[in-house]
Amino acid sequence: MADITLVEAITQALAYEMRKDKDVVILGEDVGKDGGVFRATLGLLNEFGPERVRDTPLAESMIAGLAIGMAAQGLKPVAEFQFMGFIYPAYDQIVNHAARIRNRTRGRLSCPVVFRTPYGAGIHAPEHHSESTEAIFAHIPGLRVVVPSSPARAYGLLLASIRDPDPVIFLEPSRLYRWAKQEVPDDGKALPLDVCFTLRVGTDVTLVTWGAMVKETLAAADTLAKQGISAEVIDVATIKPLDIETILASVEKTGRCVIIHEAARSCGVGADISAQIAERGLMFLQAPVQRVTGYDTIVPYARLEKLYIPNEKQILAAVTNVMEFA
Amino acid sequence: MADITLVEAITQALAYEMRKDKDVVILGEDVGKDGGVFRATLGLLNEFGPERVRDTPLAESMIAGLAIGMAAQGLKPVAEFQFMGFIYPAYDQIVNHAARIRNRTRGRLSCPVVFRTPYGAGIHAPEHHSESTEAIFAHIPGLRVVVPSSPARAYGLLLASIRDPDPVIFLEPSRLYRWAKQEVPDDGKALPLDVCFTLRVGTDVTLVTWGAMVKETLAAADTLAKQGISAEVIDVATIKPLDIETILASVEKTGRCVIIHEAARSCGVGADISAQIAERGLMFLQAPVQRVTGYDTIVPYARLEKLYIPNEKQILAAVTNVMEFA
Amino acid sequence: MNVVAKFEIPYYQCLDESSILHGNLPDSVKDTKQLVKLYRLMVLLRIFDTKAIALQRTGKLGTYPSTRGQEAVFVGMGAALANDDVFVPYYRDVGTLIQRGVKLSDILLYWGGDERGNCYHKDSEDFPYSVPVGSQPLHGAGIATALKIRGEKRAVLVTCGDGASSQGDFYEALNVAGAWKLPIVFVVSNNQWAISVPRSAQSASQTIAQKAVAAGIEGEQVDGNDVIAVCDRVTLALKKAREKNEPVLLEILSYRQSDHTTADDASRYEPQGIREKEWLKEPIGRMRKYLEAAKLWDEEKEKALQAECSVDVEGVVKEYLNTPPQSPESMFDSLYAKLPDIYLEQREQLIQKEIVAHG
Amino acid sequence: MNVVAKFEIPYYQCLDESSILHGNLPDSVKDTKQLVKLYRLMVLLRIFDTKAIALQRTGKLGTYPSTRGQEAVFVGMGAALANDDVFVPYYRDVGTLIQRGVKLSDILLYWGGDERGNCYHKDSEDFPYSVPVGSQPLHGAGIATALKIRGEKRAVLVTCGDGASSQGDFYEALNVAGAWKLPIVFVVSNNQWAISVPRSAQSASQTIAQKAVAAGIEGEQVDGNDVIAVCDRVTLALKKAREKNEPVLLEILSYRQSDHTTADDASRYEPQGIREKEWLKEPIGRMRKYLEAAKLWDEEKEKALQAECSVDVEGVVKEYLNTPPQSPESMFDSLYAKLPDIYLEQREQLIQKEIVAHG
Ligand SMILES: Cc1ncc(C[n+]2csc(CCOP(=O)(O)OP(=O)(O)O)c2C)c(N)n1
Ligand SMILES: Cc1ncc(C[n+]2csc(CCOP(=O)(O)OP(=O)(O)O)c2C)c(N)n1
Ligand SMILES: [Mg+2]
Ligand SMILES: [Mg+2]
Repeated sequence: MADITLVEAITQALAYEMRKDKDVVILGEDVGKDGGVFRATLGLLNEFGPERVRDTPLAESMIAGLAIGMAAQGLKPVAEFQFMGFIYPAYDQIVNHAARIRNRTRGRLSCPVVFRTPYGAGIHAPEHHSESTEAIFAHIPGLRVVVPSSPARAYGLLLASIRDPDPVIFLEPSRLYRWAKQEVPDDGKALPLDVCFTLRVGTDVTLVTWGAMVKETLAAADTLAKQGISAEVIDVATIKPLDIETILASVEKTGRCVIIHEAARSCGVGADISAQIAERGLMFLQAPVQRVTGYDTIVPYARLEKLYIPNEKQILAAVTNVMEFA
Repeated sequence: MADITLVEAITQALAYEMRKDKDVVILGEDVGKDGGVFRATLGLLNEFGPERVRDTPLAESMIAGLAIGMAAQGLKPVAEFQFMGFIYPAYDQIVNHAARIRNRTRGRLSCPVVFRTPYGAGIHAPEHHSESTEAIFAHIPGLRVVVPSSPARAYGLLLASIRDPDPVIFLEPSRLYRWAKQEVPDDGKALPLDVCFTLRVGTDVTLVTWGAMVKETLAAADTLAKQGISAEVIDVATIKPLDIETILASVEKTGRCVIIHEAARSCGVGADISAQIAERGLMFLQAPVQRVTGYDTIVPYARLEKLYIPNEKQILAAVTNVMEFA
Repeated sequence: MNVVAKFEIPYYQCLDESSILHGNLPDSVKDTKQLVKLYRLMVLLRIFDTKAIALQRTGKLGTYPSTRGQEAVFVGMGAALANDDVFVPYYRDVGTLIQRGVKLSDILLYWGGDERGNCYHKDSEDFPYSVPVGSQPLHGAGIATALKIRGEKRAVLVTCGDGASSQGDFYEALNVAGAWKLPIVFVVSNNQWAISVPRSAQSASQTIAQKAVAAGIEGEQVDGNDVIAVCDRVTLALKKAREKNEPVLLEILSYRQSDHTTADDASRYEPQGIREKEWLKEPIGRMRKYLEAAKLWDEEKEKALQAECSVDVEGVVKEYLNTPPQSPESMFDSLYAKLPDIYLEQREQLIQKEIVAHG
Repeated sequence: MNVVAKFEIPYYQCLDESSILHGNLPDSVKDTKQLVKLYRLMVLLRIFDTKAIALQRTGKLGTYPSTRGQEAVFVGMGAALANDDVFVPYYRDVGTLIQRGVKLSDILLYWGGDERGNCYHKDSEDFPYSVPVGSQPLHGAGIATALKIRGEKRAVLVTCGDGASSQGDFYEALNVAGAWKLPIVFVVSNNQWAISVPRSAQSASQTIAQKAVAAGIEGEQVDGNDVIAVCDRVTLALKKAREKNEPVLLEILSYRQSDHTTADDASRYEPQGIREKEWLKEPIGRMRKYLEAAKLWDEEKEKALQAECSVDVEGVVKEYLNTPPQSPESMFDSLYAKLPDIYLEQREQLIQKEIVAHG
């Protein structure tokens, strides 16, 4: 079996589930012949035809609104937004309807939609192509927010998201789309939607992260290992609902925690994790939790974007801080 | 001088600034003859005419987009959304444009708009009329987020917001619109946009809150005083940028902190405040910071909404927790 | 200069302002039983409406939007729908909903602030009221997409007000319905007002029907005080949608003979005299006069009907007022198919809060 | 059935596919200097375009959207604008921008990933490129509202693509422009594609021009390979906007003779042969043939122009490549009029980060 990239794992999961379940339908801009601007839906039009792989007119609120109606009829739409910066016109439909239809009807109707979109900076694209605003969905009751960071997790979490009976915001770190390859058996096995993944076991410090920052965080853990510091690395992966127990258990063990995310700092998801640790873990914290995050500024155009994204050095500096805290 | 309500203070501020500055223009649904569904713009059409008090077609993205264009021309639009639950169609225009025009043009163009909207639950209105989603704006660089909680602060903060050269999300707690009256001199004096208001000075515990929850929090402080507990009450008022220094100074003094907000708990603004206290104030914390918040659920329809909103008892229980922590 | 495209917007009316029928009764409303049924429903609606407003005034109901003057619109639409069509209403509709098997007591429950008013019957595929103005046409288009993918010969009927026709979502829905040839009928119930904003201030378009032109679909105006025309045009449009996947936009013209809702006071902005003038076209009187002329109705029947409706509505109110409250934790119980564990603690706290509050 | 409204969509062309002028030269383009200027600009644009693509291919520029085939659209519009009108472009426009005093090197700077490409000259009131498709018509309407409130006799020109015409914001902007009688001209540059989605899949409307009907404003189609017609129709529309506050929607028809951007590969979806067929209508050759027939142009002039443009473009590229980088803290320095104190620490950290990275 050949190794595949994260974006290929997405395609593989879509194809698997479409073969298995005729209710799965894809819609979005350029998802058909073009296979999507990142080729995530490559080949699906050929295999499943234009009824199930639907190029839409150019309107994001429409994409979300259609998906909601389709889902209420029992279809399982997978809607693609071309970049996260273009999901905002759909925010009303997602927040006011997708997240609420089940509750509004006390369970009579439901909204099993997956809203997929590439996310994050680092691919030298124009403005609005670099957003990491998972927090604006993580705050909304009724939604799930999922962020894969490896081909295998992309495959398993996307399957789970499609099968989940509720709306899922599925954020694909575009910087990782073709970063690392991995063997991903096409076995249709889903991963759980509310459990963090512990990528490295460690004893001295807990590094909590998700999305593309998993890359820098793992690199930092490697460097730390060489320095004799044993870092536990947790990929949150399911931002909402958030599996705080796994994180707390780890921090109880290590006594130290650094949270790393690419999104702007203020009111980012890192704040919520930090707050929960502070509320429930104050007793075993040996140093204040540190956040390494994007700045509270607009992601700059391509030339400066690298400076925006947190890097390994920043993570190491934060770890040094928590290790040396007295 | 007669005492006035919060909503009357809004009207007074609007009228004051429109008299002083001909560039101030109001737009929104029903802001004209009707004076707005809460009467916040009452009488303004008569005084300033239909060019400056503009009833719009029914479209929120349009309201925001128009305001952005008007502001780039040097007007100072005050745009009203009828309820916060209807601001979401404008989210794209606010986040992708209002918040970014200055940065995008390196300061050549700017966006001095105030986006006003009633906010919060507790007025027995239908679905979508009870939102407290300040966090989805507090996360966005380039915006300011302001929440008044008394007639005087409504007046002074609205004046400051209109005069501010950048976009401000101005959230008016509808539950407080006609709650308490106060004398508010029409002197055109603005209040600062990035300083918390310490409403009560205290020594034992810091209660941090904003918006309609100021009401329950002050009541709790009264009760605590009777029990011999001296609570410092901080009305954050300017959610973004957040004046963490005032909060930290208070917590340094009291050693204990409870944060109270109406919005859903996960990724609410309270999380960010708690995280910042944990990062910078761990040394002087005598108990974990507690959050008393709305639940992670959709604000229920009128019959159950009272149960949704945090009450004084919950605040007192949290204070007991932090006081008894050992 | 060449002309590359031409369009016309038709207007339909059967029963004119003086209750004179122009042409024959259309096929869909030929049956005299059907005629009487439409009339009876309109009367029921008005009696219910009056009662609902009274309930609100006495603190027994929340904000409520009256249907007064728009009875023909909602009743006519409801009669045109087939059982297995899917209906996507906006908040002002009672007349279609009751023909969809929704209990009047559920409608009161909804406006009384209880989500269970949206439960309808278990098998209903209809959407509940959607409060955000203009958001529902896209849901309708999505449902129609599903029906078409499955090759079912069913149609969707989605409604909104004239104000809603200014929302981007409205146009996006028309546009995709045209592009995808969806089995859907869009109805704009043009009652001339969006709260205080008159129709003329919403748009410079001479008609709302012509907004269909932007999407390359058919648009027509219908007299909304004429229940026969409404029922017929909606029937034909649904047939077209079902059989040919041709979407249609119907602008149905009437007048809001009330405040926007019980929270509104139209005297602040409604010019004097209009309402009275428009009342002359009002749908119930118009139909009654026609039925009486056709010897299908008389004073006695009217009295009996009024009495019957009043009794029915009293029953409905009783049912509504006697509905046991929802449990506090119902707030969590339909949030997800299965509530994620991390929210269980909050759910428990909520139950405790309720006990403390009443304990 | 009565007809309550009727509409026609006209189509305008001056110079046909064979470079034959139908009728007289319109007033706005009568001047031979003007004719030659339009031609020269189109040639400059194409040479610049070729160069920009080459820069991208060699890693010296980011993603870039070609204007190939659409030169007449952008050049014609730019020539029609008055200096004190306000222009709101979308990302594909170079030809109007250069007539607004924007340096070609700034356009490269923008696509090279540097915000300073949006600075233009200090006094410019024009908007920069807006990437979110369909978002800019509302900004244009807002600007037009400001101009009208102030009673200034200026107009706004706002542009977008055919794909953008499916966005709700687009319709909302047309609608308010009609309702408020705003001094604005909307141009849809219909290049037949929105990335891989053909015009026919965007909408069932026979023309995009007819979307104006929804807003009760005028709409017309213009041959976008005919720079004379483009310049004239935009000139007249702007005049109408300025003088009578009558908004107009112009659909300008051409063909995208390129990939969507350098990140795209149109061979994946563009049917074979279309591009070549459409090339026969291409604007530059068409205009050259006309100018030559009118003895306003010849081979020698062409050679000189080509050489001149190449030199100019080389200069522009040099200027672009030699632009010193922005400081890291520029990321914060235009975020607010005055950066709130609480962000100063982050700004400082950023400066340190840069020093560490390069130290
Ligand atoms: C998106 C949104 N914006 C604003 C409101 C507040 N609002 C409720 S009804 C209404 C007017 C709607 O008018 P129209 O569409 O004509 O329907 P009608 O009520 O007249 O039947 C408004 C502005 C809302 N519910 N949703
Ligand atoms: C809101 C939004 N959605 C999606 C995109 C991605 N995107 C960029 S250009 C484009 C196609 C635009 O087509 P059209 O409007 O016809 O303009 P053209 O590029 O053909 O000139 C798309 C989908 C975007 N930039 N903005
Ligand atoms: Mg209306
Ligand atoms: Mg195009």
